[in-house]
Formats: sequence, structure tokens, C-alpha cells
Amino acid sequence: MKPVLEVKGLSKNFGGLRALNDVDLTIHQGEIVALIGPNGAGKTTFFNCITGIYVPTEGSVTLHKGEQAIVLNGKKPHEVTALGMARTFQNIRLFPDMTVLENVMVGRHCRTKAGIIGALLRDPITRAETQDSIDKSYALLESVNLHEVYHETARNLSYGAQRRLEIARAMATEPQVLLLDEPAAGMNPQETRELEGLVQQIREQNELSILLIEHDMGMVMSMSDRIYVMEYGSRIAAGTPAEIRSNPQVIKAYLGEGDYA
Amino acid sequence: MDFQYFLELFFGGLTRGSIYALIALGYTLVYGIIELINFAHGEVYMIGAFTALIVAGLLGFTGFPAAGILVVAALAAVIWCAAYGYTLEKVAYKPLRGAPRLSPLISAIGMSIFLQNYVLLSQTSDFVPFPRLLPEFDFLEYIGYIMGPSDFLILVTSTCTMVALTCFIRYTKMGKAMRATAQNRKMAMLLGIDADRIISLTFIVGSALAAIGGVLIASHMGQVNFNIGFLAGMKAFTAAVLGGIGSLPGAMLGGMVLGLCESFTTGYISGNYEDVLAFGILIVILIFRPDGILGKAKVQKV
Amino acid sequence: MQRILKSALVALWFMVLTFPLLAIKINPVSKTVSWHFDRVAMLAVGIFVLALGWDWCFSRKNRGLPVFSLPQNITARMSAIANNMALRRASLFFIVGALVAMPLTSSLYQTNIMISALLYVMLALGLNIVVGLAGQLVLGYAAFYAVGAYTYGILFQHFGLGFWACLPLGGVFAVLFGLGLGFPVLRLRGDYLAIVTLGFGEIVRLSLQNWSDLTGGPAGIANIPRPGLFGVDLSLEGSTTYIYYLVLAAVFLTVLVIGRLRNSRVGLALKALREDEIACEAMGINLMRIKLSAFALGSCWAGFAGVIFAAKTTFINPSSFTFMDSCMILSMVVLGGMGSISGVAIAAMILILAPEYLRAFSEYRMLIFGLIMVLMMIFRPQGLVSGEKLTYRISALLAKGKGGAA
Amino acid sequence: MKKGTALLASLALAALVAGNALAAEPIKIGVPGAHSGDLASYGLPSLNAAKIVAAEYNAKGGIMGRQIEIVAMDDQCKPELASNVATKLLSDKVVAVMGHICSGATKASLPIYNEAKIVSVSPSATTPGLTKSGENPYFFRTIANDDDQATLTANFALNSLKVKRVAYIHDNGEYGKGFVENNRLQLEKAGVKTVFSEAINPDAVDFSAVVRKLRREKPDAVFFGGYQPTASKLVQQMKRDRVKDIAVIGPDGLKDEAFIKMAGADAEGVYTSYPSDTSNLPAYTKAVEAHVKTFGTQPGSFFPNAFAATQALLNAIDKAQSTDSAKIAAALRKEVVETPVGSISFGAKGDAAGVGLSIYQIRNGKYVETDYKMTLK
Repeated sequence: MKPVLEVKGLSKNFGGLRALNDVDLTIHQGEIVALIGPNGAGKTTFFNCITGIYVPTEGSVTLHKGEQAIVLNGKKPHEVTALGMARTFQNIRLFPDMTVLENVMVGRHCRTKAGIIGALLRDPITRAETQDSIDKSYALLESVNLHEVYHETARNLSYGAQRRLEIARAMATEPQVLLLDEPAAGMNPQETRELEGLVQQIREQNELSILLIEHDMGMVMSMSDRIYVMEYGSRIAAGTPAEIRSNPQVIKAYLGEGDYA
Repeated sequence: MDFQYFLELFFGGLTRGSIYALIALGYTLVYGIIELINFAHGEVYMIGAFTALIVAGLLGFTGFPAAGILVVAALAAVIWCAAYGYTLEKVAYKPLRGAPRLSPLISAIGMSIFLQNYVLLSQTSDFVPFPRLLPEFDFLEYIGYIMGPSDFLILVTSTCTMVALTCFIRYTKMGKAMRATAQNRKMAMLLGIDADRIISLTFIVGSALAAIGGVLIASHMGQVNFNIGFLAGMKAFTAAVLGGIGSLPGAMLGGMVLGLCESFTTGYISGNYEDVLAFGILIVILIFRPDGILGKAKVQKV
Repeated sequence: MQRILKSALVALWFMVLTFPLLAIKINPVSKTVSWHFDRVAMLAVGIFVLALGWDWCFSRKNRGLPVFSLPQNITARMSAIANNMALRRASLFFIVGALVAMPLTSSLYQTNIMISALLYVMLALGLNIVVGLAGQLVLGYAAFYAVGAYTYGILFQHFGLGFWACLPLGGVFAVLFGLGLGFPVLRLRGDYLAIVTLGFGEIVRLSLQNWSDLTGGPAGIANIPRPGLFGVDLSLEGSTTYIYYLVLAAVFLTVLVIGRLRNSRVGLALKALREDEIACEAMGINLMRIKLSAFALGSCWAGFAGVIFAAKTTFINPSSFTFMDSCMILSMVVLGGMGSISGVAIAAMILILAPEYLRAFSEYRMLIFGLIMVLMMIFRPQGLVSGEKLTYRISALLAKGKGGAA
Repeated sequence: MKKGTALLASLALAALVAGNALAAEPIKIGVPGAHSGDLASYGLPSLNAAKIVAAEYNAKGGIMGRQIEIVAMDDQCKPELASNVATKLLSDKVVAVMGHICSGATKASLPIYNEAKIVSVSPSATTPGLTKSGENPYFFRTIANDDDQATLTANFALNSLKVKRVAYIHDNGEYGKGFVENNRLQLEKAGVKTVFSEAINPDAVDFSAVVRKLRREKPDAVFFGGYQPTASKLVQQMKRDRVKDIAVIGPDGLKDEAFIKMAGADAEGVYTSYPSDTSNLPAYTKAVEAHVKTFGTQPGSFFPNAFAATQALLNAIDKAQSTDSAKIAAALRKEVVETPVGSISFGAKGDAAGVGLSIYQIRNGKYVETDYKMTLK
């Protein structure tokens, strides 16, 4: 397996506070990797650093695309997305007053080209591109089972549906690596299981790699190929679910007094 | 001679700046707590001046002593402005808590236009002379050239007010609650602080300060008009931003700095672009250092 | 009962609050006082009724119901009408026909008023791109209008350029100003952006006032020629009618452009920007480019409108481009509904024509503009006509024959 | 039978009267100006004047057997409204216009009147260019233009006050800045040194910096351009900052009783220019009496000028016995009319000849006309 995303020595300071300290992380083609740790361990900061929302203080982020190695640090968020890394947000960030279909179509933005002139002239090329964008978005909605409400305003969706919509929107950018920030937060066990199935299916259909921040241990343990554990901004452990389960440091730091199955 | 001129301009700027600072405190208090630019704050200042004018006018007919009139009029202005501030928040801002960020701002602009026209229609569009209530005494011939009695009174009053405010915020229970709410509203609520009451209190305190500014300036300049709130409000807002919006010492410092800048530019260069200067400072600060001189940079939350 | 008591208390509170300003009017020059207790009493009654309504509105709002809604059957019929393509076309045809026929059937004065109204429709639609679609609150829009007007004024006065040469130039200069403003403010948060644009607007106006050599200062520029028609000098009536059709064409063009834009990839990106800036960027949208596009597109219409305005009044001075003018245009967008074309156009028409035909309204016009902005934000932030949902044709559904255009 | 004849006769009479009334359509005179808003106090007195003069003519049976009808239009002194108002007046088929009140509004409306060849007589628009440019053949005014006013004040400062160094302060409005610039142009030509020229914002929190600058520079005189509220604030600040021995000279906007009431003792000694006192003219007293009788109050600003404008206009229509604009304009240029502002006629470009201008000074809380005056030619 070859690596898709390589993060080396990533650090981030906020004033005097060191929110991330020398974090390494590698994701291989087709892998599902989970990033876990207690609240405030720096997981979301890690996401923000590799997607360009924050500029990391030190370290490198490299995306491998075929034979090419692209350095992502210093790139703007939209450039990162265009290069093939898409994300969802911990506290859902949909476009609430747009329709479900439109939300996904926005995700198509970086894969389409029509500009203002095209919009005004509505030439055949632009029209074809728009139609293609509509159809691809609709297909994505079908894959997350939201196609029947495609004309609904996003804010009217249920919580679980909003999470799925956010994933579909991220998928519309045709990513190589998909970053999911607590996708199961606030879901009931039934919904969580459905979500697991959905994530698996997406990975298989699109041959992509997934990096997952999640607190639901059941989901993490059953889905992930590998797990990274963070605490106080540093990586304290990495390995397969079985290894993590038995890692005493992790148990101490994160899982407490053996309260998990 | 030249040093004397410098001093003259300096104290002129200081007087002007202290008025800006008084109004700026209102902007900064409100912004610190609910992150809203209370656009109608300048109008509260104007209403303070008008209320004082009306009360002073009524008392003037009864032959009350001038100093007494000034105190009563100022008190009335403070009380009514506080009431206006309180009502303003309840009507135009409270229903919008939790709405998208721009909604309360648009509502505030609407309120500002409304209040301006409310005074225009209920009173008059003309400049109205404000009774002369400030004591006119020739104190210290030499200093008289640098600052007159009314400048002196403005400086003293505004300094006292600012000291009183600082003590209030720092040492009283309510002041502490205000500071706690400004830092973290959710946390403060968990600790049993009634955030709604604190927000109301903030508006009341800010409006009262604006009223004092209004009375001082009206008696200093001798005229009031429905339109004075806009420019003074913008200048004060500039002062608040300059000092670092949300920071009380920042508002005071910002007011003084802006007042001095204006005074020196007019005195040494030209007054033609006095207002352009203020707006220019506002833009440059917002673009290059939105946290002002004393504000702390905030991390954007994602 | 409790509600009535509460409303009575509110009314009492407002009586006390407004007492000094409403009831007492002092004239210190002539040393007279006039009392107006009737005003306070009227206000108290008004507030009492309002307070009752206010509670009712909130209870509806809290239950998630729209504050104003029409009876079910009417709404149903209206949407049936709206969906009926033939009827829609017919009504559109009727409106366009009425607009086209207007100057032929009405007096010069009415045509003139209509030109003003249409200019404001154009301005409001232009601002709607920036505020309504892209969600960037601009409080200095009149500055771009001024740039357009002065482009024509100055170029005519100093270089003798004519209307048709200046019309595109006005747009170009306004866009340059828009970009010049847009570039440094890219990183600014919404409310700071609003204040910066306000400051910018004031600086433009103050510069026009001070820079006498170029702009004529407060005296403005007079005797700007009306547009000619292939070198034919038109009579007053002729040229008014001509300008009317010009503005009408410009409005149609604006509607067409904004309608197409809204439906496009760029339009979606603008809307996404309005909804959530961070998510928008994370979806691969170049914030800088999209924000600058919004500024450029918005200011360009103000530039065109400014040139036409200068040609229409033949005299311009800085007092036509104040902060209050910007606020007026903004309240049209707010009233009409952010992002809605028909709503904004209707709102602009109402707000300009009402004071012309209802004298009583004209005195209270700014008061009402202010009130509109507050009340709309509280009770109906989406505006009179909430942003119409666009329809998309989905090939998969078409193929299955399930629905077609939804 | 007799009854029948009577009926027939009365019917015929009625028809005759009706026919006559139809033929004698009223002569409509447009009176546009600020009738509401912040400048209404300048516009309403003119409307009153027009109504009084029209009523006088109507009492005499009108002109050419036709009644005079005043068509009042509110332009709030805003240019964009003024051009709408002008077209509205054209739609209403007015014969001539008495107005507009403000220079800006006048500038915006004149192209429309020119186009339609409608005579307009303004009682108060003072911008020089309106007449001096020669572009407005149908425009007249009964007030001295700002150039003449500046000529008077500049000469006064030069000859009477013997100034060497002068400062200029204005409110950055068209009126104020125009006054100051015109004076400056003339004084600089005469070799008077300009100390500084500054704009102040009437809404500013205070004027201390400008006043302290004034105190330091110690010019012989300061010209202030603007209206009385700003002026009274300025003189108060000057008093407070102990600025002494600097003469203050202002335009007619400062000659307003409210100025003395607002500024009180601080206004003492201020010079202003204003049309010469004509209150001893019989035409003036008659006009004021008519106003008191009709409206119950003393007339306001520009009332005499508006009265004169309406008189001149109606007289011209009467003399021309025509509603044709060219004939009215010719009559305006030819006829001399006795008005509250003196016996006036109009020059080729439309400025009134015969109007006197004087310098006034505030002494002991009153405007006192000085001997320094001029009569327009």
C-alpha cells in the first residue's frame, strides 16, 4: 500500500499555547484511519491545520497523487480541496437556506469551470456542464439516500440527514482523502450503524481514504484499519484497533478505568 | 509661543477626545458583551442632549439657578437615556439574539434612522440653542488661553465618570458579573448570572454615559439638532475601534488619540479633511489591526 | 387578561419614555413652550395595540409559523397561479406591456417619477447581488452610484465625452472602485465590513465635496447633457421618454443578468458565501475571487445607474449620495427579500412611488424606512418575497418519467 | 309665455357664463420650493407672497379676464425632486414659474424650463452662474447674486475696515463656500493676504482647533460662509477662547433674528450683507400688512423678494397681454415695477437692477444698517 497523505512533525501554536505538538500521521490508499482522544486533545485543530484553515507553525503535509507529491502547507483551504482533500465539520456547517441539491452542487464548484460570462450567455458548453453537475449531485444524493428530499431546504432536514448531506457535499468535490469530523455525534445507535455502512460503501465505491475523528468507540473499533490517539496536542499512540485496545497508555489517558467493551 | 500653541491644541483635542471616549465606552461595553455594533448609540447621545434641553428650558422659565438646572437636566437626561437604551435593547436587539450576525446590525441601523426621524418629527429640524448653564468664570488668566472653564468642566466630568465606571466594573458585584458575561456568556450563565439582565444593564450604563456626553457637548457648543448623533457616533465608534473594541481603557485611549489627531491636523495642516481623517483611521485600523491598540487577537472558531 | 395588563404596562412605559420629546416642544429663541399631550395619548393607544400584536407575532414566530401568512386556499391558488406557466407568462407580458406603454399614456411628470423609481429598482437589484446573494453587508452603496454619476459629469465637463461613451466607463470606474474597496476588506468579518464600507462611502462623498477643481465641490456639476439619439436633439418630452426606455431596458437587462447569474455556478457560490463562509471555502471556492466578483458585479450596476441619473437630472452634487441614500437602497433589499428579484423590484417601486403619490407618507418616509428595517429583521428576515426556490431538471428523473421539472 | 321667455333667457345667460368660464381658463403660475423638510422656513414665505399677489390681481378681475391660479409644488430643495417638480409643472401647463428657492434645485430644473421655454423668476437663488453663464434666457431673479454680494463685502473689508490679512471659514456647503471663495478671489486680487481657508462641519463636536488657529494667526478679519446656526456656534467658541479684535463678516444667511437670539452678546459686532432696508418703502409696508392680514403672522425670509418676483411676473404678463414666454420675458426686461425691494427691472441676463445691498452690523443686539451700500445695475 502506498501512502496518500503524509503528515510530519505538525505543530501549531496559538500565542503561548501549543495546541499541536509534533504530530505524525500517514494514511494509505483505501484506508480508514481514526483519530481519537479526549476533548481538547487537538483533533479538530489537526484537521484545520491540514485543510489550510490554520497555518501550521511547523511541520509538513504532503498529498500523494499518482507519482506526484504535493506539499499542502501554506495552501488556502479551497486549494487543498481542489487538490483532493474534503472535509465535514464537527458542528454541521451546511448552507442552511439552500436546497439539498444545491448544497451538493456547491461541492461541484471546484470541478467545474463556467464563469460569469458563461452564466450570462448560457452557451451550450455551460449548459452541458450545469446539467452534468446537477445529475452528478443527484446521483450522490441517491447514494446517501437523500434523493427524495432533494428539493427540500437543508435546514429542514433531520439531524442525521444533515450529517449525510454534509458527507455527500464533501464527496461532490471528488476527494482522494475524506476527513470526517465526528460524523456520528448526536446520532442514536441505529443511525450510527447506518452511517457506518454508508462510510464503508463510500470508501469501496470511490476508492478513497478516510480520516475519521470520532468519539463513538464502537464505530471506531469496528471500522478503522488503524487508529491514532492524541492527548494534549501530541500523538500518544498509533496502531490497529486491537493494539490500541490493549495499549495501557491509551487506556489511562483516554478510556479511563476500562469502561469499554 | 509655539509650545503654547501646541498646548492649546493639545488641550482642545483632549476635551474633544474625552467626549468621544464617553460615547465610545457605550459602544465598547455593548460590543464586549453581545458582539453587536450598537449603531443607534449616537442617537441615544442626541436624545440625551435634547432631553436635557427640554428639561433645562422648562426649569429656565421658573427661574431656577443655572448650576441647579444643569444638574437636574443632566440627571433627567441620564435617566431617560438609560430608559431609551433599555427599551432599544428589548425591542430591537433581544428578539434577534441567535439570528445571523448581520440581522441585529441591520436592525440597529434601522433603529438609528428611526430615532433620528422621531426626534426630527416630534421636535424640529432646526438647530435649537441650548441654554447657557456652564459657569463662566475667568479662572487663571494664563491657563484661560489653553482651556476655558467649559473645557475644564468637560475634562473633569468625563474623567470622573470614567473613573467611576472603572470602579463599578472592577469592584461591584454587577460589574464583575458584566466582566464574566463578556468573557464567556455560557459559563457566566452556568454560574447563575442572568445574562439578559446583564445585557440590559450594559445598555443602561452605556446610554447613561452617552447622555452625560450629550449634555456636556450641548452646553459647551450651545446648540442641538436631530442630526448631531450620526457624526459624533461615528467618531466615537472610530475611537472604540482604534482603542480595541471591547476594551474599556482602549475606548478611553482611542477617544483621546482621535481627538488629538483631529486637533493637531486642523491646527497644523488643515481642517478640510478632518472627517475624512477619522473615517480613514477607522478603515485602516479595521483592515490592518482590527483588534485596535489594546485589544487582543481572537482565534476564529471553526 | 394578563396579556392586556401587560400591554397596558408597556403602553405606560412608552408614555413615560417618550413624554419629554413628544409632549414638550420648547422654543428657546422665542421662549415659548407648546404641549402636545394628544401625541403621547395617541402613541400610548398605538403602543397598546402594537404590544398585543407583538406578543401574538412572537408566539407565532416561536412556534415556527410565518408572521404574515395568507389563508390556505389563497396561498394554494397563488402557488397554482405561480406554477401555471401560461398564466405567468401572460402576467409577465402584461407587466412588460404596461411598462412599455407607460410614457405614451401618462404625463411627463409621471414618466419622470417612473424613471426615478426604475433607477432605484436597478440600484436595489445591484445591491441585492452583494447583500442579498453574497451576504456582504455594504453600507456605502451610494458611493458607487456617485462614481457613476461623476464619471459622466467630469468626463463631460473636462473632456466633452458624451453619454454613450460614459455609460460603459461609468460601469468600469464603479467596478474599479468596487475592486479597490473589495481587495483590502477581503478578510473582514461581516459587521466590520459594513462599517468599513460606510466609512468608504463617506470618504467618497467628502472628497467630492472638497475636491472643487475636479468635482465642482458642493456646487456640483450642472448642465450635463441628456443622451442624444443618433445626433438628433430631442425635445424635453422626447428625451424624457427616451431616457425612460433606456432605464427600462437597463432594468430588463439587470433582471436578466441577475436571473441568469443566480441560476449559475457563480450564483451558487455567492449564495454559499452568504450562508457559511468557512464551509464555502472548504468546498473549494476561492473566497477572494468570489467576493471580488460580488463587489464588481454589484458596483457595476450602481455605476450604470449613476450615469443615467446624471443624464436625467442634468445636475449632480454630493448631497444626492449620502449615507441615508445608501440606507434607503438597503431597506429596499431588506423589505423585498434578500436574493429575490421580484421582491426587491416591488419594494423599490413601493418605497419610491409611495411618497410621491401620498404626501402624508413623504414626511414619515425615513421614519418608516427605519421601522421597516427593524421589523423585517425581527419578524420576516427573508423579506416580502422569500428567495424563490430554483427548479432543476434532473436527467435521471426525466428518463424515468417520474416528474420532470420539479 | 313670459315665463318661457324668462327661462330661455336665463338658460342663454347660463350658457354664456359657462362658455365664458370655459374660455377664461385660469393663468397658472407654478410656485415650487421647499414647503416641507428642514428648509421649509425658506420656502413657505415665498408661497405666501405669491398667494397674496395673485389674490390682489384676482380681486381686480385677473389678467386678460382670466384668474390667476397658484400651483404650489414641494421640492424640499433637493435637485432630484426639483427636476420632477419642474416636469410636473409642465404637465400642469403653467404659464410661468416663481421659484425655485434654492440654487441646487434651480440648477436642476432650469434645463427643463429652458427646453419648454418657460419663464421662471427666483426670489432667492443666488448662484452667479445661473444668470452670468447666459445659458438661461428665461431665468430672472429678484435677489442679488453671490458675486455682487461678495463685491460688496470684499470692498467693505478693503475700504472700510482696511484689512491686510484675512482668514476664511466656511461650512463646505455650496452657499457658504461660494461666498468665501468669491471674496477671496477679489481680495487676493487687491493684494490682501490669505491666512488660511478652512472648512468646518456644522455637526462637529467642537470648533476649538480652528478657533485656536485663528487666535494664533490674528488676521484682521475672518469671512464666514454658511448659515446662522453654525455662525453662532463659531462666534460663541471665539468668545470663549478670547479671540479679540477680529472682525467677522458673513453673507445674508447671518442676517436672521435667530442669530442674535442664539449667539447673544457674542454676536456683537458681526457684519453681514443684506438687501438694503426698504421697510420705509410704501410697497414694503403694504406687502407686510397684507401678510399680517391674510396669515396673521409677520412674514419670513425672502418674503419681499418673492413678493417682488410675483409682482414683476404678473405685471409682465399683464403688459404683454399674452401668455407667450418670449413676450413675457421681453416685458420683464422692459418694465420697471415698484416692489417691496425697490423699483426694479431686469437686465439682459436676468439679474434685477435697482435692488440695493447694504452692510449691516450687530450693535446692542440689533442689526444696524451701515452707510456702506450699493445698488445693482
